Amino acid sequence: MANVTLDNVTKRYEDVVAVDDMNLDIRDGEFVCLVGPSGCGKSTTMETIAGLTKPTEGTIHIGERDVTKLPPKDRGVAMVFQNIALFPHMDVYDNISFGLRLRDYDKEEIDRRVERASDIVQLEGMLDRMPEEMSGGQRQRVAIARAIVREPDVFLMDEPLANLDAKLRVHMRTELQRLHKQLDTTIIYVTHDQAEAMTMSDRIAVINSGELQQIDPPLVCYNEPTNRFVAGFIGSPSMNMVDGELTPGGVTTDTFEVALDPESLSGVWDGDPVTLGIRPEDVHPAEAADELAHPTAPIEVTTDVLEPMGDEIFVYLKLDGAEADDTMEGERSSNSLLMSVDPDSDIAEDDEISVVLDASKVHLFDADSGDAIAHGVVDTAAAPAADSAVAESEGGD
Amino acid sequence: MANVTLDNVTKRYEDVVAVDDMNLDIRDGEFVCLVGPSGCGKSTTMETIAGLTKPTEGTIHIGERDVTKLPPKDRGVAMVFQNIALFPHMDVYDNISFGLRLRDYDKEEIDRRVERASDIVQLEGMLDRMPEEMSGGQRQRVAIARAIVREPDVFLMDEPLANLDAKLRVHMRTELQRLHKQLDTTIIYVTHDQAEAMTMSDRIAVINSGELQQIDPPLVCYNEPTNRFVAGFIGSPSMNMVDGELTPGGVTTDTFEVALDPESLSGVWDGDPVTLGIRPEDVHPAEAADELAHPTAPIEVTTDVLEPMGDEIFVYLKLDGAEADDTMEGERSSNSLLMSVDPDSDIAEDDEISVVLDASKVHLFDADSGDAIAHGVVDTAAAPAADSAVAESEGGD
Amino acid sequence: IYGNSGGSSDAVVWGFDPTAADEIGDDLKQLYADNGVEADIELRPGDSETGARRDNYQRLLEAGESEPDIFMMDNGWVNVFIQQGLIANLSEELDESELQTVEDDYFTGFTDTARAPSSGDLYGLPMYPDFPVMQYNKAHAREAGYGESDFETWATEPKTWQEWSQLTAEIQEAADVEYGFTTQWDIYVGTACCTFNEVMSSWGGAYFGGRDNLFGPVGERPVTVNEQETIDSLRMMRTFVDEDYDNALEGYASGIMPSDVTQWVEESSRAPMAEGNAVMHRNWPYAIGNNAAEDALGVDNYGTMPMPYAVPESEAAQPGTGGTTSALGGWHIVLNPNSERKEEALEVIRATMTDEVSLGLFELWGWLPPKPELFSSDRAAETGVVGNYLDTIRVAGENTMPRPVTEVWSNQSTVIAEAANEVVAGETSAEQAMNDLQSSLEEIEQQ
Amino acid sequence: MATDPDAESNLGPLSRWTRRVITDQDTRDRLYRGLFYAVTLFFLVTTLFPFYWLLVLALTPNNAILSGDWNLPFLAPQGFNPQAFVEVFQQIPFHLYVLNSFILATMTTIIVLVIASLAGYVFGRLEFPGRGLLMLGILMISYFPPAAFLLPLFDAFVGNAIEVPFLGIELFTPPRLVNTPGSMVLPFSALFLPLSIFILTTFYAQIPDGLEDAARVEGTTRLGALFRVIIPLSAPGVATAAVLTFISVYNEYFFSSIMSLQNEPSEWSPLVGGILSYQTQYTTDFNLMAAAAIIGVLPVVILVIIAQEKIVSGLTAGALKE
Amino acid sequence: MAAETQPDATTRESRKSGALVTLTRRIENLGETGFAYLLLTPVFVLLGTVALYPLLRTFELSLYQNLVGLGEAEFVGIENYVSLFTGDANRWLPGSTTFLPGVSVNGTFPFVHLNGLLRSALAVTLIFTLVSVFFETLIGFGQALVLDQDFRGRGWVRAAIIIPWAIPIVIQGMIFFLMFHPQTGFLTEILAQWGIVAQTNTLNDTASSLLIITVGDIWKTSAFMALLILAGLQSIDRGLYDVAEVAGATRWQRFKLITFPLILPTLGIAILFRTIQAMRIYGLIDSVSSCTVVPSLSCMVVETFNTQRGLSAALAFVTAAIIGVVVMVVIYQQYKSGDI
Ligand SMILES: Nc1ncnc2c1ncn2[C@@H]1O[C@H](COP(=O)(O)OP(=O)(O)OP(=O)(O)O)[C@@H](O)[C@H]1O
Ligand SMILES: Nc1ncnc2c1ncn2[C@@H]1O[C@H](COP(=O)(O)OP(=O)(O)OP(=O)(O)O)[C@@H](O)[C@H]1O
Ligand SMILES: [Mg+2]
Ligand SMILES: [Mg+2]
Repeated sequence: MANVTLDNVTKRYEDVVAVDDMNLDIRDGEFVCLVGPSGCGKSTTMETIAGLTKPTEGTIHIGERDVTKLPPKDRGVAMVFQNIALFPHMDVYDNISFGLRLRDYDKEEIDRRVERASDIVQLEGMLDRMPEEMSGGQRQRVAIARAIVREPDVFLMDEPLANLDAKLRVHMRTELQRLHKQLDTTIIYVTHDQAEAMTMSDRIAVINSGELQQIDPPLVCYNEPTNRFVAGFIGSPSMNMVDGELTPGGVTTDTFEVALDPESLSGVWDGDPVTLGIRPEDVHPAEAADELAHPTAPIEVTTDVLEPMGDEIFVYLKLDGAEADDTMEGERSSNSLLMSVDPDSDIAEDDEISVVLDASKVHLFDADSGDAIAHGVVDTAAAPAADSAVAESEGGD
Repeated sequence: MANVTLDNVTKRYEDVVAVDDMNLDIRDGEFVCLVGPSGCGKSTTMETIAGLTKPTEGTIHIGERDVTKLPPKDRGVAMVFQNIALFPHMDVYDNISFGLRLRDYDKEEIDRRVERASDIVQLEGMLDRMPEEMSGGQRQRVAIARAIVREPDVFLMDEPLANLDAKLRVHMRTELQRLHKQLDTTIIYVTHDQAEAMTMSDRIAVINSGELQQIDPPLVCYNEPTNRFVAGFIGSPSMNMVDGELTPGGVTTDTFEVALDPESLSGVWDGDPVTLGIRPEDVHPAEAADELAHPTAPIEVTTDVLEPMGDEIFVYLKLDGAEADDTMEGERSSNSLLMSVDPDSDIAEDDEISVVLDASKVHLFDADSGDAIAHGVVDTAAAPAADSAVAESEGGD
Repeated sequence: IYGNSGGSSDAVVWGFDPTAADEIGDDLKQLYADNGVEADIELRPGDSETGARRDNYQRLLEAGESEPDIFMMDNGWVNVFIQQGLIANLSEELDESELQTVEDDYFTGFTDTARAPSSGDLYGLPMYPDFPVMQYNKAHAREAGYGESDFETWATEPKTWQEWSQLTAEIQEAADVEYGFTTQWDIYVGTACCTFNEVMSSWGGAYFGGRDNLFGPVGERPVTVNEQETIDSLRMMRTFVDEDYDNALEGYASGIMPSDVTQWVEESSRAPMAEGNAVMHRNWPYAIGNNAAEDALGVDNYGTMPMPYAVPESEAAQPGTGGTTSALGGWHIVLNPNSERKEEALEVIRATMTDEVSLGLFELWGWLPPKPELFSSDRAAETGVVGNYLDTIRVAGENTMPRPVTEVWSNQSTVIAEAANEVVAGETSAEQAMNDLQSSLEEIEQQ
Repeated sequence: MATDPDAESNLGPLSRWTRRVITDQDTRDRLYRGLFYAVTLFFLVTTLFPFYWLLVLALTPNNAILSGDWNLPFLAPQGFNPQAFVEVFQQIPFHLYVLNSFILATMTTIIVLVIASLAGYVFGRLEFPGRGLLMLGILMISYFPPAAFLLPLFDAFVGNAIEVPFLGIELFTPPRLVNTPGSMVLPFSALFLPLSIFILTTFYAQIPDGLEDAARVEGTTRLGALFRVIIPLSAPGVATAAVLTFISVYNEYFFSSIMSLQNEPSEWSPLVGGILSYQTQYTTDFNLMAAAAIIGVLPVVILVIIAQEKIVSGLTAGALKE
Repeated sequence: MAAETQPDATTRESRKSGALVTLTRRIENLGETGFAYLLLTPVFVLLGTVALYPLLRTFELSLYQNLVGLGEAEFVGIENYVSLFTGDANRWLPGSTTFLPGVSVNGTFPFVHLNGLLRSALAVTLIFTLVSVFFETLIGFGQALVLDQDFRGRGWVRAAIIIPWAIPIVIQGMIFFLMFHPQTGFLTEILAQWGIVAQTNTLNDTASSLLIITVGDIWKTSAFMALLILAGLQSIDRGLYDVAEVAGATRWQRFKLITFPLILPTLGIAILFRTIQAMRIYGLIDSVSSCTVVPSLSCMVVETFNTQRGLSAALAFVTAAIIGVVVMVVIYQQYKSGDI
């Protein structure tokens, strides 16, 4: 049993609250990704779980045990450190086998495990290298191998794939998932890679400024973010956010209107300022409107920059009639939209086109608190399709 | 003038050739991304340009000067190190201003520049922190700021955004591009992030095992990879590769056939073993065949795993009739295909469906050498659309 | 590794001279055994540096150690150990007759250094005395026209400093030798106890008002260094060094002594003599043994004479001084009051009193007998190199001036040495130096 | 760009500028190398000259030393008497003295390193109340002249009762330690401990926390991390502390001359005791002392050469990304 | 698989020794402070018995007089201490040594005159310390920088530079004593020509002897500095130099901005302990010259040890106190940089 429970964990440094009253309940064998902006407290959370940092307040349980005061070695965790932290005086073999040697495994068992781990991270034949003779990615792989040979109850992985190339990363992702299944261990995983978070995790925990924002299965976080922060943070490129105001007929922004059924919303009233969120892939050229079940009325825009990504093109759109864009190219403000289109589209820069939004994918947030009001509230005129109230984050999975 | 030229640069460590006879000609003001698998020699290349490593053979020019023997300080380069390497005894301000203080800038100028740089990397208010009091991402941002205050002739950036979250990464990407335009400096940039490479660079240099594979604008690399390696490396998830053999009517694999016009290909003959490459986004459900100008004949497949990414779903397809898949889940072998579909698609696991390939997006590689034979050679029956011979990589841009 | 180093556990342990213990240890034990000592003797070598050995013994005795049972102690420190109550009173341990023998047959001046000044009790048995003499190079003297008959007279008849200095200058010139006179005048205990003490006494001077006050009582005796005789003695020494000395003594030869003497101790002053580069040399008998040895200058070329003097005893300003004067060196045997083998230890001490042992020690290691009469014995005269010079040594032994050892002596000796050295080095005038020394000594006396 | 003062040198014809920098660089390099060798030579001459003088003394027959005619610039032995190196062993069992010192130094070094490592870890890596005061207290031990410890220790080591200071109450009677290594190793350890503690404290403090963390997560205790990671990575500091302690003890004489009641190898008299045996009341065999000193120095030099490999092998490269 | 994990964490170790495991666990579970004090126990035990106890006893002695010699030991309180500063104790010091230098004020420049500066144990000690530590630091630093370089034969140069430190003090004394001895002193004449040392009676001349002793000390103990500084240099992450070089730092700037601040803690320790050692100088003085000629504080302790033991003990404590005051400066530096 290795569920990991954080109760009201707070970690304060002199003038910084790195972790703020964190409650996490990670089930045995679960794969949880921690995501959040740089400096939000992910690593600190991991360190408190590992026992490297004593929380200022709160308790931590692993399995049934209260481990808050237990030293790291008795917590049965293995960790891949964000800063890699190889032992510079040991070669790769010694680094990987360090934990096993501490536990007096016999030589053969160690050899067997090291070999398997180095296979997994594709470092065969490098076992006698010293850390300083390796590339950044190779070092990171040693760090991963060092953790996985241990086969502990809980894995803590702090951006373990950050320095690996895409291909290797996909490979490692698969390997980690297999390992997870095989060992049935709990894995807590920090990543900045959306793909990793989406594909690997049972649940994603979104943290901001030390506070837990949402912990839910990936698609729930993607489709039903509890607040503006989560919405903006999950998904790359991030969700378009346009400020507006609730009207009886829907939402009105400076430049366009979206017809909605405000009646179906609770707790908000006409005239309340709201933020409308729509993901780039839910913005479509007007021609495609009929493919959508719930298109909004066309919105006039001028294309700005095009970013071809190979498999898609990101199109920056200036909302016509909006005040002159005072943010700089590439950064998005409330009066521009980002649209993702097929690489074959014949859109060019500075075209005047019209686009529609997929109304069933529109998110509404309270402009003040940022809390989600609704996801996919479709036009009253249309059939009430897959609308849903705000998913309670506690109810996830 | 700060073009950077590497002539036959080779760097050998005792038993490793880290850089193998590299020829690079980077133009003044160009933004070049170095990409390649972990350990392929990217950092080593950067280090030889910076002067931290003396090449075993070859010469390096920056501008008109032969800098091969010049110490780093006389080369006019600034570098973001892969291992960050902040000065542990200096606070953030001192770290960032280090290069300026060396040159006796006056206090105000230093303050001004440090402030601007710390704004860019969003570290305002952290200037008096010590490195040990910062998170991984914050440290990396200090390292970036330390380089950008310098305004040198050449920037060398070794995975500068690896530890930043997606949002910040997008922000930094834009800032770096602006800086690039503003200062008109040459930037050489190592990244493992496809989006970065695609959006930021004028050209991408793909390196494998210390050897330069291709240096071309991003879309050329994406659409016309010179060889199987580049094709597989650029694009995420990577290109599907299926082994087959050239027939008079096209390419035959174990499980399906693609009609092509082999006549238009030079240097290959009937019966030659080839590899057929097709990107996940160019695999479509058979229903969508009519939207394509050059669909292939339908191919019978069974869906395997689904990976919902939020904005798309990756579908792993088992080619019917292929031998039992002996690689593991998630990893792709020659008898499986990956397809990317809309998140709204109603495909489920273990469906039996048929798919078509976009024949105009099919790549052919020599199975032995891996060199590209052709890109987008369409069926002879159809109108000869946008086919093209292998683009000479020298001719890029 | 070195488990039981103690040897046989019931042996009398004797704190001994390290070199001698090493070289003649077995013979010495035999000597004692032959003279009736039944107990085993274990020689325990002390530090070769006497100061360190003294400190070591002081610590052992203060800590109440029972071993060594008996110690060899320099006559220069015995007094301090007596004052501190660290060693056994032999007057209580020895028979009346034995005490009487010591009283009658030994060099009195030497024995006095083993007595408590206040009570006169005996705390150490004189083992061997040591008297410096003036040594000279006969070969050089011959070049100046002197012969055996002169040498014979010189051997026992002291000269005045004046005569002697002229003689030295004459020989130096005739033989064209680098140095006339070599002696020791470094800032060290030897200058205070011995060389300066000798010169001063031979001028009729004394540190503390004469012989009676040598061993105290501290604070109640006069300090008499700022007196003309003492000042003159220093002026003389300076005159020997410096040919341009403003304050030179009339009639004394100048330039016969190198300025190096102010940094010389025994060995460094002996080296030029051994090389034949000096005419006169003041040193202890060990130097005779070395310099007159076969492989050195040889007995034929090496002579001795009593120390010269300036003022006869009768005219001395301070009581008990004047005339030829030799400083007093030598060692006593003392008994550890904590000894667990006191009887056996006393047996050794008693054996040491026999003439057999005294002469035996002389034969074995050149340690002079503590009784004057033994000097004239044939057996002594036949012994080694030094046996040839006993005439002079005996004269010296009868004209000794002990150092004024009290509990404040070690402080006083450094001030004295410093002052004497300064004058001969020409850094201070003799008057000034003695004036300062007077007040320093008075201050120390007023403890 | 234009504000970069470096760029000012861009003025003027580029080719000339390039050439100048290149030649300049070469000249600078050559100048630097020349200077470096000059400095090295200077250090070699100044440190070796007195040692050479010692060698000359050893080779000169003793009676020629004080009568010798020593003159610069070329200081040659007066006569040639390598016999001294043999005589050193003939007069006394000098090798036993060397062995004693070696054993004492080794024991002390081990004790000091172990205890100082623990303390260095505590002071260098832990935060706790009283840390500063304790360090100061330990440092203060070394303010005192060794003589200040002497008498009470000697008293205790000969087996006299320990008394409570000022009260005179006897506590217990310690075992008699004089003439055993214990009586020397104990005071040496105490006296050389502060230096090692301070050295190790600075070095241990410099090891990044990340590495200790990694070791602890891997399953070591804090002490395990100390011995497996921190100490190996502080090799230069540890080796230096060891060398300094070892040499100090190896050459120590103050305590050993007192705790060894006789200057005898069997009573653990050390190297310097042996060297001083060539002195007698009046005579000093300078040549033997010199020869003995040279012989005595050799083991240390060899040891130092070995330990130096550690001193110059500090490696934290490649450990951390930060 | 999780079953395979079990044997490692708990059972394996507990099979080794249950008690040991409980103990280590108990130790690990101690708070930071408890753990710290536990690890310091050996230090406390060793220093307590072998250092603190004797010091207390010695302090006790320092309150008595007449411990050696006739008469009862007499409790005098702090009189021994007071007498040092009033000059009453001077008569117990060897030769014409005083404890404090005399101070007089008169109208001629520089108005305040320190009389008999070189006769004062305090002044001599301070002068010696200042000069020797200064030059040792400088030379040791230079040597360490040389040894830090990679060049052929560096092992030999290293050994050569360390040799002086490996030479016992008596021999060091002998070397310098014989360099200036009347017969063997080949240096006296040359240096005397330049007025650097006295022509005659060189080793009995305080200024000359002090100079010779200082040089001798610098010769020997620069190696101490060099060793420590070298170790400091070696512990610097070479990667930082790469960064600095790319940032454009010249050799000097790299030294000033990277090397120097990073070895400052080590340098501080080196200077701290050298200062302490220098202020306790005794052996070299004793073997080159004598305590009468070059009076140092430790000399005074030793010289009075057998005659005025109470005073000697007081002198030891006063010496320690003076050292404490002097090194405060260094300690303060360390404190500021967070090393204490
Ligand atoms: N000091 C060294 N000694 C031996 N081999 C080395 C050394 N430094 C690097 N290498 C090897 O050289 C190759 C290239 O290393 P480099 O650091 O350039 O890789 P990279 O492309 O930057 O990889 P990554 O993406 O993992 O950082 C690697 O295989 C590495 O193991
Ligand atoms: N020792 C420290 N002293 C003061 N503040 C600290 C310390 N360590 C971390 N912090 C602060 O605590 C916050 C959380 O840090 P943490 O390392 O947990 O961030 P993170 O989520 O891992 O960020 P990243 O993605 O950049 O690694 C940061 O703002 C950081 O600056
Ligand atoms: Mg982090
Ligand atoms: Mg790299």
